[in-house]
Amino acid sequence: MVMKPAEPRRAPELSAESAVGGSAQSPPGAGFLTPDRQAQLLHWYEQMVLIRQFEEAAAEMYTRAKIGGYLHLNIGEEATVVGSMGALAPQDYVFSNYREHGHAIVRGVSPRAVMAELFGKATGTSKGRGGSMHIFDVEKRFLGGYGIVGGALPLAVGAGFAMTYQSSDAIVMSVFGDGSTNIGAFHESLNMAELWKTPVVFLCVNNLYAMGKSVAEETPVTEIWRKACAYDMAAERVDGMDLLAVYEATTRAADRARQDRRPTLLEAVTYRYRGHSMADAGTYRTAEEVEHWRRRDPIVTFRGKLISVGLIDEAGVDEIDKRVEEIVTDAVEFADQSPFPDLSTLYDFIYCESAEEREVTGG
Amino acid sequence: MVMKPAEPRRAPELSAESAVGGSAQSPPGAGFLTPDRQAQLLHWYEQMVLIRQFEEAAAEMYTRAKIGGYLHLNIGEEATVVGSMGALAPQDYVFSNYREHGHAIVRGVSPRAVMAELFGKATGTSKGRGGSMHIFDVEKRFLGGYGIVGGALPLAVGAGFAMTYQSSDAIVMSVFGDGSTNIGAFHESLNMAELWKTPVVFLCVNNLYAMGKSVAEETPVTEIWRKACAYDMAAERVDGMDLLAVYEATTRAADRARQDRRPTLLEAVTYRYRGHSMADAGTYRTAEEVEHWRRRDPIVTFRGKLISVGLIDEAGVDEIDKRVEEIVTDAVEFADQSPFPDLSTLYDFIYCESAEEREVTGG
Amino acid sequence: MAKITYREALRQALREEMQRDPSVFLLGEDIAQFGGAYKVTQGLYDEFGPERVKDTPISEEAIVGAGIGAAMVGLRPVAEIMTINFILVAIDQIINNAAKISYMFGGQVCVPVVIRTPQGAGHQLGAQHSQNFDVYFAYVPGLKVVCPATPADAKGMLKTAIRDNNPVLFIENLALYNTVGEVPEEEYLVPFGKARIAREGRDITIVAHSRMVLTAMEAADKLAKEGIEAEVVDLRTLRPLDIQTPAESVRKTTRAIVVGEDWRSYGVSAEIAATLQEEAFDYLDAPIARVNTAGIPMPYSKPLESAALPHADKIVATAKAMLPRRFRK
Amino acid sequence: MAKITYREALRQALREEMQRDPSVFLLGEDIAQFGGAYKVTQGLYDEFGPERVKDTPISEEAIVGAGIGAAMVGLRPVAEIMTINFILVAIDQIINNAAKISYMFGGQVCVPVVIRTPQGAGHQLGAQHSQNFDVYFAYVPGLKVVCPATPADAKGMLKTAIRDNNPVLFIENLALYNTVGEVPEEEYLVPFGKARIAREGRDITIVAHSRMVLTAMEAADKLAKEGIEAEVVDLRTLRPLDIQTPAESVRKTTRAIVVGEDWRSYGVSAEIAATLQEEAFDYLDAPIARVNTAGIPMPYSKPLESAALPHADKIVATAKAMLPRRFRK
Ligand SMILES: Cc1ncc(C[n+]2csc(CCOP(=O)(O)OP(=O)(O)O)c2C)c(N)n1
Ligand SMILES: Cc1ncc(C[n+]2csc(CCOP(=O)(O)OP(=O)(O)O)c2C)c(N)n1
Ligand SMILES: [Mg+2]
Ligand SMILES: [Mg+2]
Repeated sequence: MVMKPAEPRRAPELSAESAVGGSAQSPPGAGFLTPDRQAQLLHWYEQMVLIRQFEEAAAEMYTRAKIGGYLHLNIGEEATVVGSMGALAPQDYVFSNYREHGHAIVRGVSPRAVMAELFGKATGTSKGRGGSMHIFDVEKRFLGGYGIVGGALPLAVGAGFAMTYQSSDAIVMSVFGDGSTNIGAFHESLNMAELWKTPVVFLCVNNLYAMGKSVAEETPVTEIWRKACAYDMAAERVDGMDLLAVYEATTRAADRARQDRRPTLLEAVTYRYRGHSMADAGTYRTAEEVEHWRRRDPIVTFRGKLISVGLIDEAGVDEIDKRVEEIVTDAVEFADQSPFPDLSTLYDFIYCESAEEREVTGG
Repeated sequence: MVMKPAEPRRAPELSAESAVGGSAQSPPGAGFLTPDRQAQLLHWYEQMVLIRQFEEAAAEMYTRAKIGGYLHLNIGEEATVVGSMGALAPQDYVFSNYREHGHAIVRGVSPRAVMAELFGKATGTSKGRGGSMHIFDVEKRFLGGYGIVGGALPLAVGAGFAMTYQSSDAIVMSVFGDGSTNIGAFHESLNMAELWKTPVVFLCVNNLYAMGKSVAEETPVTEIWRKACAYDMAAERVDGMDLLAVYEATTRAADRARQDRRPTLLEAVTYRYRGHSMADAGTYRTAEEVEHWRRRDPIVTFRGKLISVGLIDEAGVDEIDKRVEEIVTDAVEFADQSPFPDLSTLYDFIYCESAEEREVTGG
Repeated sequence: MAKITYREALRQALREEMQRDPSVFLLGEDIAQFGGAYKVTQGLYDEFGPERVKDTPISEEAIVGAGIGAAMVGLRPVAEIMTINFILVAIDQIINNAAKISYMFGGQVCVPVVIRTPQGAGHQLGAQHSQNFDVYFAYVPGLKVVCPATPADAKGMLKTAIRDNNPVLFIENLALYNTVGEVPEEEYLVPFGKARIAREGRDITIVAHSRMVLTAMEAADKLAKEGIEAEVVDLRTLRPLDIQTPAESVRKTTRAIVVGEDWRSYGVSAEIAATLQEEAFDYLDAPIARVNTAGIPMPYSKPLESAALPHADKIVATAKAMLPRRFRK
Repeated sequence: MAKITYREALRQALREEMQRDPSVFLLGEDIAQFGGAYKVTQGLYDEFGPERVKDTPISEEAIVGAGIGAAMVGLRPVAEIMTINFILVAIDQIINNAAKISYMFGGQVCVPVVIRTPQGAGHQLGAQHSQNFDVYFAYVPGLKVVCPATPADAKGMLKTAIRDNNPVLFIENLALYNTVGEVPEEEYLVPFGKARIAREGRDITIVAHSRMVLTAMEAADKLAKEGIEAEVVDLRTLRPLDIQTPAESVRKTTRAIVVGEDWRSYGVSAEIAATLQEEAFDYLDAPIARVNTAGIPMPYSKPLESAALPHADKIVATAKAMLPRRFRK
C-alpha cells in the first residue's frame, strides 16, 4: 500500500489587484476629500510637487557637476513618500535607504539643507560628509539614508525595541525597496521585530525594479507583502500611486505599532520614472511600461481629485507650482553659495566625545 | 467618512498535528512493512541502532578525553537521520551542520573513519583536521559538516544549480536545525533555490531547541515548514520520530527535486535527548518533557513495529545489537590505535594544487 | 583587592553598569536564563529581568544592528556575540553602520554600543571556531577596539566601554575566562589608549595583547632564568593605539618581538612592527620580530593545534636568536 | 600589442576562459542583460546565455556561497560582487567556507571559485561606498588575493585565477576600469606571487599595488624631474606575497615608501613595511614610510575626499623628507 503524500501547502495565491488595499466600490480616500481637510490635503499636494521639482533640480545639478557620486531620485514615488511620511507623528523615527531626499523633506528637513548636502557643502544636513545617500536630521528624527541594501532594517528593530524599553509612544518606520527583501538582513529583522513585538512599520517601496532587474527576476514571491507570512506578521499591499491609500494604510500600520506594539510589513506598489541612479538609462524597461505608469502619475491624479471636489482650482495649482519653484530655486542657490567644509575639519566627527573617557584620562 | 481598513492577511493557521504528513487513519508506513522489504527495513533498524551506540561511545570517549572540542550528538534523532538519508540515491550530495555523525555513517562513511576523526587521528575522514563538526567524505558525496549556523545552505544551492548545469540526475540535500532558520543565509538560500528551481531538499531537523532556547523563543513561526510560504516553495512537516514517515516525505521531496527540479522545505520534528553539546546539561528542559519524548523513542517504536509484523524477533534484535556493538568497539579501537597526524603535515591542504599555476610558473 | 576570574570581572562590570544606568541593557544568544555560552552573564537575568537581559534568535546581523539602532535613540546596548567566529555574518553592521554613523551624518548622533565577544584558540574547536579577527576592527576608523588581558583590565575596561559614546569592540578570549587576578574592591575605570608595562626589563621588549600577554609573561620568566630581562608591554587597546609606551620600551631595549595569537601576515602584529620601526628606528639593533599562530586554518587534532599556536618557547627561542652572542648560553 | 581598457581586458579574460572551459560560469547582480554595474560583463550574456551568465537577487551571501558549492562539485564559478563594500555581508562565506574547506576536510575537495570585485574611492560615493578591504582577505590562509594594476595584468591574472584550483579574491578598482594599456594579442597567463618592477630607480623604492601603482608612477615621474630616481614595485598579488622583489629593491635603494589606498593602520602596507624591515634591516637608511588614505570614513564632499586620498604629491613629499640632504632642493 502506498501512502498518500501530504500535499505541500502554500500561502493562498492572491492577485495583485485583490491585494491592493481597499476595493473598487470604495476607492481609498473617497470620503477623505472634505473641506475641513483642505489645508492638510493641499499641503500634501504641495509636498508631492516639491519632491518632483526638487528631484528634477537635483538631476539638473548633477548633469552640471554640482552634485557628484550616486543620485537616486524619488520621481514617480511621490504619493508613497508623502502618504507614508504624512501618517507619522513628530516623535516617530524614520530610517531609509539611499533613495530618500523626498522622505527627508516631507519629514520637515529643510530643502536647503538637503540640496546643500547634495552639493557637499558645510551647510548640508550631514555637513557635506554624507551626500545624496546619507541625509540625516536628528531634530526631525529622520535617522538617515543608508547605502547598503537591507542594512538599515536591523537599526529600525533596535530603535523600535528602545521605544518600548523607554515607554515612549513613538514608533519607527523603516523604508526600503523591493530588491532589499531578498537579503538576509530583511529576514532577520522581520523575524526579530515580530518576536519582540516592536513598534515598527516596514515600508517596502516596491517600484518593481532593483537596478536592472524586475521584481520577478529577484524572487518567486513578487507580492512583497506576502513575505510577512514567514513571521506571522501583519501585512498589507497598497497602491503606491494613490496618496490617500498610502496614507490610510500607513495610519493603520502606525496605529498597530503604537497601540498594539506590533510591526507591519506594508508594501506600496509604485514606479520610478528615471533610471536607478543618474548613470542608468533604464533600457531594461519598455517605453510602453514607463508610459503606462506615467499615465497614473500620482501628482496629476491627486490634483485631478482635488479639482473635482473643488478643493483647488487652476490658480491654486499655479500658485503652488510657483511657491515650490521658489523654494527649489532658493535651495539650489543656497547650496551653491554655501561654503565647502573647511579642510581643517577633515578629522571631525569620527568619534563622539565621551564624557567618561575625558574624566578617566583626565584629558 | 472613514475608510474601511483592508485587513492584514496572514498565511492560514495550521495546527502542528494537521501538518504532520499522513493522518491517523493511515499511519505512515503501515503498508510498507512487508516481507519483500525485510532486508531494507532491518538495515534501517540496524543503522538507527548504530547511530545510537556510536554516539554513546563518542560521549564516553569525550568524558575520557579521547575526543576534544565540541561534540554534538544525534541521539534521539535517529529516525530523522536514517529516514532522510535512506531516501537519497548514491549520486546525491549531502551538506550538513555540525550534528552530523549519523548522517555521515548512514551515507556510508565508515564508522572507523568517523570515530578516528573525532579522535583527531590521521585516519579520520578529514585526516584529523576537522573533528566532530567537520566530517567529510567525497566518495560518499557527504560534503561536510559545517560549524557556522546557516553557513552551508548557500553551498547546497550552488551545488543544486550545478546539478542542473551539468545535466546530472543527482540532487542535493541540506540539513540544518530549527534555530538556523532565523539567520539571513536561510532566507537568501531558499529564495534563490526556488527562483532558480534548484533540485535541493532543505531538511530542517526541528529538535525544538537551539542550544538553550526553545523554538518559540526564536521565531514567531514555530512550524518551520510554514516559512516556505515566503518563497512559494513546496513544504511539508513530518513526524521526525517515525522513520517511515520521514522516508516517505523525503522521497516525495527528492522526487520533486529530481523530476520537477523544484526545492522543498521539509521539516522533521524530533528531539535531542542530550544537551546541545557535551558541556550542556540541558537544564532549560523539564524532566517530563524529555521523558515524553523518550517514550516515543524512534528505535523502540520501529522495533515494535517490525516485531509486530513478524519481520524480526528478539533473537534478531539481539543479533543486530551485538553486530553493532562490534562495529562500534572496532571503530573505537581503530581510532584509538591510529596515529595522530604527523607534525610535518601541518601545512598540508591549505591550497589545492593548481595544474595551471604550475604550468605558468614553470614550477 | 579580591582575587576573581576574568569571567567574574566581566560580570561585575556588567552588573555595576546596569545598576548605575538604566539605559544599559544586554542582548545576545542564550545570555538570559542560560547565562551565556561562556556563562559571563550568569545571574543577570534573575536580577534585571527579560527586558534588560534580552535573548535573541540566531541572527547576529540583527543583534548588532538592533544594538546600533537602540544606541542611536538613547540606550546603551551591550551585545554579546557568542564567539568572534560568528561576527563575520554581522560585520557589515559594525563596519558600514556603527563605525560610520557619527562621521557620515556630520556628528549628529552617537552610537554607544558595546559588542562583547571572545576570540582565540586552543580548545580543539577546529578551523571555523578558533579564529582571531581583532585586526578587522582595529583597521576601521570610527571603532574602538579593546582587548583586556587581566581580570582587573577586563572589569575596568568594560565599564569604560559601556560609558563610552562610541562603538566599542570588546574582545575577550576563550582561554582567559578562567584565569584569576586581583581586582580593586572600589569602583574604577581603565582608560582606553594607555598601554601597560606588565613587566620591566632592559634586554628586549615583548609586545602583546589579550591572552598573549600571559604567554609573553611566561616567556619572560623563562628568559629571566637564563639571565635575560624582557620587558613585557600589554597594549590593552588596539584602537586607540598607544604606540609610545612600547616605542619607549624599544628605545631602551633596542630589540622587540611582537606576539599575536592571530595569523602573522596582515595581522595586528604587522601594524605594531611597522609603527615601532618608524618610532624607534635609530635605536633598533635587530629587525622587529613577530611570533604568531601558524598561517593555516586551525586544525582540530590536538598535536597539530598545539604545534600551530604561539607558545612561550617560541618567544624564548626568537628572543635568544635576536640577542647578542653574550646572552646565548 | 593592442591598447585596451582594464575593463575590456577583464571582459576578454572572462570570454576566453568561458570559451575554453564549459564549466566556467558567471553569477552576480545585474551581470546579464544589464552587463554589470560597471559593464565588465557586457555582451557575455548574449554570447553565452542565461545559464552561464547568471543574474542573482541582491543576496551576496548566497551568491558567494552558491559559487563555493558549485565549485565543490566541479564547476568554476566567477562571482561578481558589485563593489567590495557589499562583500561584508558575504565575508563569512569567504572566510569560514571558501578558505577552509580544503584544509578542514583534509584536502578532499578544492574550491575553484573566483570572486571579482572592485574597491577604491575617489568618486564621491561616500563612506559606505569608498572602501578598501583587500587586507581582510590577504589575512586569511586558504585564499589567494590578487590586485592587478594594468590591463595586461588584469587579463592575464584573471585567466590564471579562473584556472586556479583555489578560491581567489580578484580585486579590481573603480578608478582603473577606464585606464588603457597594452595587452598581448596572443594567449598568456600572469602567474601569482611574482611582483613586478614597474619602473627602475636607485634612490628610493615605492611599493604599491592596484591603483596606487599608477599614483606611485606619477610620483616617480615628479621625483625624476627633481633628479630623484624612484624604483616602483607593483606587488600584484597580496597572497601569495612576493616580498623578495621589493626587498631586493630596498636593499639597493636603502629607503622605501609603501603606498596603499587603504587606511594606514592595520592595512596592507603595515604588513609590507613590517616584513621589509625584517628582510632588509641591515640596508635601511631610514624607517620604512607609509602613505595611505586618511583614517576616516570617506567623506562625500569633493574637497574633503580629495584631501583624504593619497596623491602623488604626498608620496613626493614623503620621499623628499626621507632622502639625504643632497636631494632636497
Ligand atoms: C548589499 C548591497 N548589495 C548591492 C548593492 C548595490 N545596489 C544599490 S541599490 C540596489 C538595488 C536596490 O533595489 P531596491 O531595494 O528595489 O530599491 P530601489 O533602488 O528600487 O529603490 C543595488 C543592487 C548595495 N547597495 N548593497
Ligand atoms: C552564526 C552562528 N551563530 C551562533 C552559533 C553558535 N551555535 C552553534 S549551534 C547553535 C544552535 C543551533 O540550533 P539549531 O539550528 O536548532 O540546531 P541543533 O543544534 O538544535 O541541531 C548555536 C547558536 C554558530 N555556530 N553560528
Ligand atoms: Mg526597487
Ligand atoms: Mg535545534
